[in-house]
Amino acid sequence: MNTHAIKKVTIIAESVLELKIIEDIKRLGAKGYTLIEVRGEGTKGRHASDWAGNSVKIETLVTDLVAEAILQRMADEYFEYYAIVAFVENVTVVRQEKFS
Amino acid sequence: MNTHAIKKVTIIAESVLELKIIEDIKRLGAKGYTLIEVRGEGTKGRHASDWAGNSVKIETLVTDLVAEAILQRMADEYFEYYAIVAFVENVTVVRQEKFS
Amino acid sequence: MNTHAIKKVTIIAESVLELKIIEDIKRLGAKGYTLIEVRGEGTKGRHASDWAGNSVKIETLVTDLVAEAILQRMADEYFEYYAIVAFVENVTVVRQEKFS
Amino acid sequence: MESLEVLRSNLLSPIVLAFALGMIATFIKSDLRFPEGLYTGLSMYLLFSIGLKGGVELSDTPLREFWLPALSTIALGLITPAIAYAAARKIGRLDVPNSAALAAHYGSVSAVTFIAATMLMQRLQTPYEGFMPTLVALLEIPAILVALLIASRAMKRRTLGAAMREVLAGRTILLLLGGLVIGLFSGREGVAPVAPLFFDLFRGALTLFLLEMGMITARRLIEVRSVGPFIFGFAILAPVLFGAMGVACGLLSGLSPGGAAVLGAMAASASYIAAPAAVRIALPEANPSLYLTATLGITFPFNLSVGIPLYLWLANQLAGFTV
Amino acid sequence: MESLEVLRSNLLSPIVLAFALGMIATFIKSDLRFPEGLYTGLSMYLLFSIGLKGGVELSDTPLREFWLPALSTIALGLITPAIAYAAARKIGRLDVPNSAALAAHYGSVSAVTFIAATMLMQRLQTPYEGFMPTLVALLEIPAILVALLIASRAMKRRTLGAAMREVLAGRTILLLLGGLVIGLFSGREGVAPVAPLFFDLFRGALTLFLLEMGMITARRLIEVRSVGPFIFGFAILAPVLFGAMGVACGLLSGLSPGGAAVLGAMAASASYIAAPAAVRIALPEANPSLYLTATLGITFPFNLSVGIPLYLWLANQLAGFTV
Amino acid sequence: MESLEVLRSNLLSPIVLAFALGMIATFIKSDLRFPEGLYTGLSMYLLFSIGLKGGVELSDTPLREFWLPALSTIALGLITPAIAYAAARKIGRLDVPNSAALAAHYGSVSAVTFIAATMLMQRLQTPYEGFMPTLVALLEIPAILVALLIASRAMKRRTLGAAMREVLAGRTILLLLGGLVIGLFSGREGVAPVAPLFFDLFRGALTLFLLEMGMITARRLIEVRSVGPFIFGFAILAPVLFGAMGVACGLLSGLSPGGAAVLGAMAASASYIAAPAAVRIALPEANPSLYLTATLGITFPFNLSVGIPLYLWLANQLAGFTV
Ligand SMILES: Nc1ncnc2c1ncn2[C@@H]1O[C@H](COP(=O)(O)O)[C@@H](O)[C@H]1O
Ligand SMILES: Nc1ncnc2c1ncn2[C@@H]1O[C@H](COP(=O)(O)O)[C@@H](O)[C@H]1O
Ligand SMILES: Nc1ncnc2c1ncn2[C@@H]1O[C@H](COP(=O)(O)O)[C@@H](O)[C@H]1O
Ligand code: NA
Ligand code: NA
Ligand code: NA
Repeated sequence: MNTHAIKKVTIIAESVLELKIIEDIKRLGAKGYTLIEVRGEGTKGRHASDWAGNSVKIETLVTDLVAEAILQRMADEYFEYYAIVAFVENVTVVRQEKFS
Repeated sequence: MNTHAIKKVTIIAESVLELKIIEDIKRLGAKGYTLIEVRGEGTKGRHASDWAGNSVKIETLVTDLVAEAILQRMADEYFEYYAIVAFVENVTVVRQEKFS
Repeated sequence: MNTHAIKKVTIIAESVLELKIIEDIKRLGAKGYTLIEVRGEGTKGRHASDWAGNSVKIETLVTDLVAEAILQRMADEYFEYYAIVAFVENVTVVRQEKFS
Repeated sequence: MESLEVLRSNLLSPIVLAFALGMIATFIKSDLRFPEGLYTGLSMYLLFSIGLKGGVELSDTPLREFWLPALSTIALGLITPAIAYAAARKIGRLDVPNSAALAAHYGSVSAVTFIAATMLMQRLQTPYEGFMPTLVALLEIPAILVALLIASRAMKRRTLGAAMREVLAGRTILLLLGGLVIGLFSGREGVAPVAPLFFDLFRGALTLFLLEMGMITARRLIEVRSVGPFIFGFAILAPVLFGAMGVACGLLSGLSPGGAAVLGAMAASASYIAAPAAVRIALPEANPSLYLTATLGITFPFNLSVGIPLYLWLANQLAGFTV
Repeated sequence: MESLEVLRSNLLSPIVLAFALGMIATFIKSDLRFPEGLYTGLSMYLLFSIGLKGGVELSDTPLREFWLPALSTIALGLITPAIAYAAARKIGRLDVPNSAALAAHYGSVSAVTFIAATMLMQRLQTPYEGFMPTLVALLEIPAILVALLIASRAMKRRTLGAAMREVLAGRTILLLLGGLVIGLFSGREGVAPVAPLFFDLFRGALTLFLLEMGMITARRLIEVRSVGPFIFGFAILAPVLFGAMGVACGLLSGLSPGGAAVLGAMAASASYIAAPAAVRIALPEANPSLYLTATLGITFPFNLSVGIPLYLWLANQLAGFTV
Repeated sequence: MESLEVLRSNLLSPIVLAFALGMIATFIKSDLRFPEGLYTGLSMYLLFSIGLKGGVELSDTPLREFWLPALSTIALGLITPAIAYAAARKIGRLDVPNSAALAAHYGSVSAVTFIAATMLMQRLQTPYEGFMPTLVALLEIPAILVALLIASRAMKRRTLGAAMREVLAGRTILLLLGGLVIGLFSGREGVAPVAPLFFDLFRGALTLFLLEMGMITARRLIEVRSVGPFIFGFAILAPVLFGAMGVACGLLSGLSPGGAAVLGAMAASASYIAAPAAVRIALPEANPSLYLTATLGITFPFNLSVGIPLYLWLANQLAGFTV
């Protein structure tokens, strides 16, 4: 079976950002995403908007270039004021074309 | 501490497939799995059965061979008609024998 | 953009252990964690305390040393009697200092 | 009451208005979203409650009043999917799996449409038979099986087994039948202590459920343009035809006009809990966009708003003849 | 009834005691935690129910009794955030975003404080106007908009659009207004079948909600030390001032003493559903610890315990003058 | 009423039938599953409601009627785990942790069994003391502590601290005691506005809860073969013995036959919320399969079906002697 190396970008952010981040990643080239609600603590402690429900964790499978662009966008737009974490992993998929 | 490299296979699929996929991965040699309900969008848009509840994300730690077999099975059986995504990652564990 | 390689430790455990494990990983140097409730089966079957609610999955981004220490702690303290799985992955982040 | 007055009273009921509110919420892109599990919890509650109610009523019903309506309901469950299949193949020129998928959905029954029909009867103080919930289970099962049977014959495939299990052990039937048996065994007196939860709150719970249904429908409506004129026509005409058949069967088997109208609404409605799950497993080639847009996007709001009053009007007209 | 007796009766009500129980649960580090979604589900239920109740009452209210209280509520919604902003800037020496954030929170209204006020009136059998829930919506919207307007002017930025959408299409307003319109159209008789869920269970549901609020408040209280004396004083004095203004406005526009006290409680309360979400999007620079500790940690328990009885006492005193 | 008639009436009640339905759902591998959080939500509701009910009743009870039953309940909580431990060690030849685990479970009390007992009394119109829920808390705590104390002595280990915190700050005790105190302070009149939620819906909510319990029990029953004959015998005989002791203690301390039967059911029941969590933390070496299969798989359905009627029969027989 032919497999291909692509990237998985994971973003964990306070839930008010959900719609904005989804818009961002779609615009930057992601073809899909998967989302769950999570709880957590970070450097900002039990984060500020925990009263409003949990954080969301958004995962998206993308090409290397798109992964870089998403990370850049998160850093520029949200890292300063919001409770947010973003990281990238290498994953192997079958249908490369589905994600690029 | 001795650690070992094994595979983590992740499958995100519409929830009607839950029982069938679990059966598949057990038959192919997985010793366990972890499951959560997720939301998401993919190439099929907000996927077809979203009215019936969310998708499920199934993760299983397995040997390289089992990982390959699971990926193959997903591609053969479900990729054509169902909303489904599958990918593989490298992970490090302590107790190799627990997963093989 | 400067990126850095760090570790992601994932622990899946029966939910009675939630508070103890969070305490452990904080004490060992984790600066944050993300938690979700999951279902699953492992070598202990549908695990023993499933009546009491699900398992929890705890993910924490840490340095290599802390990752090793956490894995060691889990092995020493919980592997024998509890339904628990722990593994480590390599991830790439932007702000290394946030996690060390 | 005047027909138009009935229509107005139906449209201004809290459940129809809540449905509209849900649609608006989706159209204006509100962040309103039901918590994970509330939808499932509500639908379980509604199914179990109608089962329970039906069981209590059935415990008071002489068998002689029940067997004829039961038989004609089963007949409806056998005939309507066949008609739906033929129409989809011949008129709509759809392929086998998509035609069978439509047949399974339109042959079976939507519990919420059924409840909405009984609530209109209550509001208008039109009596109807208490054992109607029993008929829901009798209509649900054969229709899905017939449709899958047609498909498996036409496609020379044998996936019926899994799909049949799916239907019979599925939560829809389990809760409906389970509630029914509990109601039957416990009797009116035994059920009294649990009535505040299962009966008194029923209509409020339905209101919340329809708020969420409105959001789901609106998401489907957005896709209506993509399904083509046949599906659109089918999703309006099939309920009207099956509704009329249900009303006629009901009157002929001795139901009151109210009961016949409720049976009409049942026949006119399309399943969206049991059928979609069974169809997705047994007929993966069928396009979910097609059948979900038809059932959820068009037929359900049609029945809820004008369909049910129409079947009642029809039942009242025809009742004049039969008597 | 004696003022002290009113206070005692308020403190020993199930809702205030449930709130205290929630605080204790957090302080002793209990593993009590509401299931994911119960908090959201309860708050949706409460908002929709007060809307529905308000709609039914409004359907019986002559416009002539309604327009003056409505106008003065809008006036409160314009003036109180301006005062809060000025105080935060001038006295507290906070920066623009933090001052605007406080203004948005203290200008708008807490639905739970509103309900708690109406429940005290019911317990004391003090009548109040039925259309009060309508005023909640009228007070909620302008306050947030004014605050964001001030901020966007001072910061020469244009993020108002998104935040305004957030408020208007947000679930708070949608459920409140949606319930109101449904109640108005269905009328008292149409709503009767759903009353067991939306009206009879209302106070029990509030009790559960306050149990969870107690846990949230306790988590905020732990941070009180870090917010400094200005915030602490502000979180007590702003409600007292705005409460007095609300009572006065209420009496002047013709409300009964009970209604004026409820309007006072509304003006005195600080939003914690709509405002925080809008502020977090529009003013990310503002520190959530500051405004959440103030509103949830201090103002909310203050109003719940002694504030509401105080506004009622004030209303009764002032009513003597105006009559 | 005839004993057999009591048994029949018990078995055909909605709660027992719902329990059976849940078991069937699991046996036929239905896809019925309660949404995440509904189980937790229901159990929180049930615990808080019995606490509240108990508090209201206690507020009307003279201390002189209460102290003797309270003392004998505590005595039961000290003696029954010691007996269970000795039997497991001596007769069953189990190791220390597994014996202590059984002792903790069978010494403490199952809230659902308690409620089922009170519901049978209500259905049979057999009066029982209103303060019984207070006794639940008094029986729950000592039993778990005694069992853990035995274990920590035998194993020369000091993990009691964490486990004790677990029990005392755990949500079972918190909600039970919290509800009790709120009921006590608010009194019958203060609680009236929240009665529709906490009292009227109680028995319906229990029915839903037992539906889910049935599914859990069935999963445990599958493991029954693996636990061996001692556990099987223990899980039937321990409840009968402790039930008889509870009935006797109840009658001797002046309870009515109904109250004594309820106390019997409490003593006969085995905890499955507080005890398992405490035991899992304090005695990780104990095998959960053993104690959960015994308590959930055998003892709970035994008590629910024939145990409770048996304790009532016993109470009625013995009451003849004591009077
Ligand atoms: N080191 C970490 N490992 C895993 N998740 C983290 C970590 N730090 C933060 N998070 C998650 O990111 C959210 C925001 O973190 P922060 O911005 O550090 O407050 C937290 O609520 C956690 O869910
Ligand atoms: N690029 C992607 N990244 C992450 N998750 C995806 C992606 N594409 C699809 N998914 C997930 O897989 C499900 C099915 O996708 P699809 O088959 O493309 O409709 C979606 O609902 C998402 O949860
Ligand atoms: N091979 C595996 N892959 C993924 N998750 C696993 C695996 N084995 C166990 N788990 C998870 O870890 C929990 C405890 O496993 P165990 O200790 O093997 O009973 C299970 O409930 C699963 O959620
Ligand atoms: Na039909
Ligand atoms: Na205000
Ligand atoms: Na016991």
